[in-house]
Amino acid sequence: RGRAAGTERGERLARTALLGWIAAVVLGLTVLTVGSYASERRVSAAIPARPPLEVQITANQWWWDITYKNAVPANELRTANELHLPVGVPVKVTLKSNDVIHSFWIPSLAGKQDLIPGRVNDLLLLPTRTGQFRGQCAEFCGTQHAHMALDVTVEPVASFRRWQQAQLAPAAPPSTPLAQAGHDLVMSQQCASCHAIAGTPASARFGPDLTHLASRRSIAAGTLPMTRGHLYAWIADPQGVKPGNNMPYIGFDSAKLHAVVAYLQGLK
Amino acid sequence: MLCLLLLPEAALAHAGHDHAEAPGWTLAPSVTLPLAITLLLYGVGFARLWARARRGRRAMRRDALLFGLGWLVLTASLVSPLHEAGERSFTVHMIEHELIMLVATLLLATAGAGSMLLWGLPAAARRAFGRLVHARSIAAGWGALSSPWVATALQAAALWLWHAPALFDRALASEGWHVAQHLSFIVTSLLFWWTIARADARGSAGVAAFCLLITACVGAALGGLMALSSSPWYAGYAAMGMTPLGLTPEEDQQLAGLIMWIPGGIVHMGAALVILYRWLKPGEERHAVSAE
Amino acid sequence: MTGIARDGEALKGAELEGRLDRTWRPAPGLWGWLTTVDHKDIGRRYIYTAMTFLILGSILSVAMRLQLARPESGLISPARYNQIFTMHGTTMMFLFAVPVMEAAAIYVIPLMMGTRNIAFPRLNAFSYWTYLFGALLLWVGFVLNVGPDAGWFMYTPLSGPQFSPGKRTDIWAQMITFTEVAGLAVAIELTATILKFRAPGMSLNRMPLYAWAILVTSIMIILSLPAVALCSGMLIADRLIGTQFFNPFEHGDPLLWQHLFWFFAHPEVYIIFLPATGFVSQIVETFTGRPVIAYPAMVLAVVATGFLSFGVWVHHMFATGLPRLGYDFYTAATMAVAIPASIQIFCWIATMWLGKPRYATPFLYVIAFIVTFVIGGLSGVMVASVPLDLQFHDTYFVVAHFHYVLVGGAVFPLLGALTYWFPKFSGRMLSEGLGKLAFWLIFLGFNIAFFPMHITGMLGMPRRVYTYPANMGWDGLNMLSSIGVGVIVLGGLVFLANVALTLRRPRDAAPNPWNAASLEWAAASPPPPYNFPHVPVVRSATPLWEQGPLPVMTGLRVDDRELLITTAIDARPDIRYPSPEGTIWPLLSAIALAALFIGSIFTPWAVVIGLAPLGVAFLAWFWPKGSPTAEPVIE
Amino acid sequence: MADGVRFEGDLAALPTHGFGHRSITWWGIIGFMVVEGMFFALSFAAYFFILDKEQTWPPAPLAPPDLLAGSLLTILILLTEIPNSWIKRAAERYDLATVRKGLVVMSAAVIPLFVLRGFEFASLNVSWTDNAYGSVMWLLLFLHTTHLVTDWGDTLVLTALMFTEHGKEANRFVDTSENALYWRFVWLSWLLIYLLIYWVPRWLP
Repeated sequence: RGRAAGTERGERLARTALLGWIAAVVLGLTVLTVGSYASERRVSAAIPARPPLEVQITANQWWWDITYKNAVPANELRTANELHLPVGVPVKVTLKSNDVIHSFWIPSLAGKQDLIPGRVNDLLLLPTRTGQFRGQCAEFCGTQHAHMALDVTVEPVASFRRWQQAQLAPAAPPSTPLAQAGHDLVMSQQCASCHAIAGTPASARFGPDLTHLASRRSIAAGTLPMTRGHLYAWIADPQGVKPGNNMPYIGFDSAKLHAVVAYLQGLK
Repeated sequence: MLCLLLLPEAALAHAGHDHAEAPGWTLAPSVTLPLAITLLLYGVGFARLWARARRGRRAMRRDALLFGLGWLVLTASLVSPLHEAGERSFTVHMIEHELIMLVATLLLATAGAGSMLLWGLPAAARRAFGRLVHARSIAAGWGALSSPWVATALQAAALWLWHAPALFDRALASEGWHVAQHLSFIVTSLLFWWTIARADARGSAGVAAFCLLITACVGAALGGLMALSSSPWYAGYAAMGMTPLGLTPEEDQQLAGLIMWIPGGIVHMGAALVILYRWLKPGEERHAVSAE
Repeated sequence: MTGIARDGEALKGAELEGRLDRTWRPAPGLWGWLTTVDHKDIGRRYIYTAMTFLILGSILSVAMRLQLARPESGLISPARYNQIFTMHGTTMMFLFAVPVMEAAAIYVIPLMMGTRNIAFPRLNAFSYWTYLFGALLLWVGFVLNVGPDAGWFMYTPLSGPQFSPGKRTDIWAQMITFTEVAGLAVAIELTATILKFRAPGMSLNRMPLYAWAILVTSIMIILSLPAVALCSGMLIADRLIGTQFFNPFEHGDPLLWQHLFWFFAHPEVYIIFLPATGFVSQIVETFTGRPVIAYPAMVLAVVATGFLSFGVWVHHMFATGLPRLGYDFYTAATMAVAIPASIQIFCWIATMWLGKPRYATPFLYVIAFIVTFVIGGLSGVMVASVPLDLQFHDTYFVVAHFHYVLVGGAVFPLLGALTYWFPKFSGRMLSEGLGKLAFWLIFLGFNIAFFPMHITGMLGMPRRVYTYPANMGWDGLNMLSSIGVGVIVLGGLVFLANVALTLRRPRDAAPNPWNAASLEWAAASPPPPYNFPHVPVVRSATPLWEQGPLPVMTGLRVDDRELLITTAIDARPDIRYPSPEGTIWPLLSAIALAALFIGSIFTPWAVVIGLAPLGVAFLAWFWPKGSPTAEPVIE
Repeated sequence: MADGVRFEGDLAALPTHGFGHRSITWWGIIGFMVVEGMFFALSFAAYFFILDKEQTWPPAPLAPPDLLAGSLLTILILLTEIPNSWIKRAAERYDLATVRKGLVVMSAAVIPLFVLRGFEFASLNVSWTDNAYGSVMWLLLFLHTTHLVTDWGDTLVLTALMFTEHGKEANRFVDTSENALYWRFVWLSWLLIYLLIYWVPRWLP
């Protein structure tokens, strides 16, 4: 009896406490929801709706096709896998996909946003400090999802302008006989049927633009750092470096490889 | 109450119907007259029954309070500037509809106002009504209508049909159609809440909860489609451009959909939980003491 | 009515039990194994099969952790790795978690309700075989290197005809059809059993909380599984007969897949979690020696969780470019789920506080559950916020979050429940020493493996990558995670050894070794084929804690399978109902169905041709057997 | 745990069958109806989801489905409720002769529906491979056709069963009553699908 009465009392107390507990939880969640709302607004309010700079990024299995929009078509800058942004300048990134769903994510700059075939998404960015960052596809997109990175450089406006000017220039012509041989190989073999190199007959859009390949930090969407050896390895055996990717094995012998790499290294 | 009735006169004096100005009160007799008559009937009926009642005055007071609140919310949504604002913003219009279907009619239905209104009628009319109700065909029709399943289907049909672009635009364009729209929302949701309350009282709590669940889904589906849609459905609102809330027409519609979906769903879920709670309550203490 | 044997004063004790045993026992030998419709046989094999898939799924996770232990590891190729993580997710969600929760209910619920078999027992047998064939299809495919590789979520268009040619995705989608048929069948059986087969007096408000959890779960399965069945059907149609549901260039939309998929897959988390809360409630009641406090609040919390879980699927899609206005609504709705969850947690803790806890192994799992689940719940509240989620989404933070929720919230209670009901299943008590050792290894290993993932996620490591670059600050944490998985494996092995060693001992468990209060403990351990010699009667929510002998009702037939149907709410005795005999036709129907489904991967005509054998098998299944005089006849 | 048992009552006098929600069959049928209702509801949602992104519905230059076959089927399927109610009532008063007659009528009455359904597929004016609009139209019609087929199959088996000795078992009358309930679900769900396939494309601009 006595124990039963004690239990009764305890139970009543616990029930009162339960009400208090529910109230506290509801209050806490309300605060968090409002906080979430406020921070979402603060993040988006920092950026004007129509920023001066617009970059269109089209995702492909497994690389990024990047176009800096310009009212003058000749001044539209096209590059791949490396994004340069001026510090302190708001930018609108337009996101599209050519094949499957990918997700654009530069953790140091903003949250992620999906690139969905048939849809166009936007992401507003405001880089606030200079530096080199890494972006990466965040939605599983097939075999080489792991190697779909994006090099990002946030730099002062002046150096961004310099970069932009350099990138707008057509590709450097081959400077040595070896590079010339490489140039001829690139134009005559399969390379030119997928890649574009401005100022040359190569103008296909199935693969990354190579006009200023050698100026980039890495090869194959962040798979390998840009060195002569890695370029060599990549062209000799793309499926060994990044299994499953869409670059075919060409079958250059070592002399031809040397020539092609010499040409590509000149594409600063 | 009286001052509330006088207020709109004053407001009307200032507000026109130009969209650039602040929305004004709606005093069309097609709206105000039925509201006033209902209140009058209830008042008379209440006074008559109060005089006769020996016991149960507490319940009467509670019902009268519920009725009064429901009537106020209904009147506020139909007559106050909210109504006119709803002709410029879909979101505000949705708030008006939700107030009617989720708050006003719920309060009115739980107030069990039928007998009061009946007693408000003159004796002869009351007897005539009684004969009418007991006529075989009407009783059968009423029997079918008072099933929670039928009421759920009717309310769902009213909700979906009126949100078809052709019909909604018509309601926006013409006051007569607009009244018909609101009337069908009021009637179907009143019927819905009434059958739910009755099913609960008669021990069919499971049926009542299930119908609430279906209704939540029906509203959520429509609201969800609106919330996820990126094109305005209704030409009437699309033509107006930015709403007074500073939203584009598609954003206005998304917000309206969200209001139908999430707060609407919460009201239906809450009602189902209340029913369930009342049903679980008895027997709660009947645990054995642990045999240790 | 003469000549019909019934239990009662004249027929009780050993003679009754012998005659009931003859009536209810499955046929002997292999034939009996193939034809049984006893819920305990089916439930046990369902549990064994699902636990086998837990082991297989865990082996896959060990493979992944070996690959991820070091950066740029070449142990597993990307193609194989993608298959492995797809198979891990698919196996754990579709072949382990949902089936094992249904399996435990198939075994326990009829006993807990005080009846002799589940409703629709032949459907139950059919459901097991269908599940088994679907699971085998997937795993045989994987072993033959045609395992799916587009993720367990199968986002279109990656899984569509253009980007996933071959049969891999077809196998996945058809496996969904199998498990959907099986899952829905069990959900309907359990709903009917809980609502109609309860012991007299067990009104809904005296029903054990586990039964409430299973009732709500079953209804959720009924409402949500059609969504995944529909979208996997659309996917297979896109792939095989050229429909355009998800093709953005022909008016279709890849996001349609995500909406339908998450409309199922978000409630699925609660389909896994709610039965686990039921386990916890039963274990807390038994090991604190008092009922869980605030019973109505607990029931409402379960119902509200079920309801809310259908409103928040969109929070898996914050990054897809949804209209921004909705964000705060989705955030609020998602956070609202925390309210019923916290009510339950509070009630359990308060019950422990007020009761006298016994720290046996099942109770340890419950404490581990509370700790882990609260951490998982808090990280869930974090990802409910859109600005945070846009950073955490698809990173290891989310991996950590849902493993805390699913392993902490469902697997720990499941292991506790298996330990708790083991004497009922087998008639033997598991060793407490080995049980506690396994518990500590699993609990510590789990936290070593998964806690660091919160940090790797915050450091920016995305999910579903087969490797990662060095020097990102992720190396050490990944190594730690891999070590943790090793510790879990050790714990799992101890758990299995405990089971194996115990099963070799003679039976020693009493009917109610833990002094629990619910009806399954009134049956012998293990229960005979007929469960209870007489129909038990319930006078409170804790019937076995009542003083005096167990009240029972008599008068069911002994020479024929018969059980009692009661009214849905008050559980008043209503109808004596015949329960079917064992038969081979559910198995043959499942084989016919499997032939149809698997054939349809290769040609749509298999659907047409396969209908004939299926029709014959169903006809033979449903056609009444025996002479009609066995039942009352209307003349 | 208490030892022994105490006899509290006897169940021998209980009936062995009951109609409606007293019957387990009813609960099974309701369960399957909810499952299939969800299939329909989600297909409707998919329909509207695809519709929402379109400028015109059906997408230009497609024409909406022709009305004749579908409307005839709608009228006919509503008329089948007459024999259906007749069977249900007869079953609930154990009138075997009427049930037998009714089931034969019902089995025959469904056949013209299949003929009309064939014409319906032909009058959609779109193939399932053309675009997502075509796919979702075919999906709706296909889903409903599977219900026609399964319920017709049930009815045929039940008809055969009722002409055997098993037709006299009380629980077969329950089965007959529940089969009639399921048919109501089949035609009720058709009314919504009819609106979606034939009228929504006409109502929308």
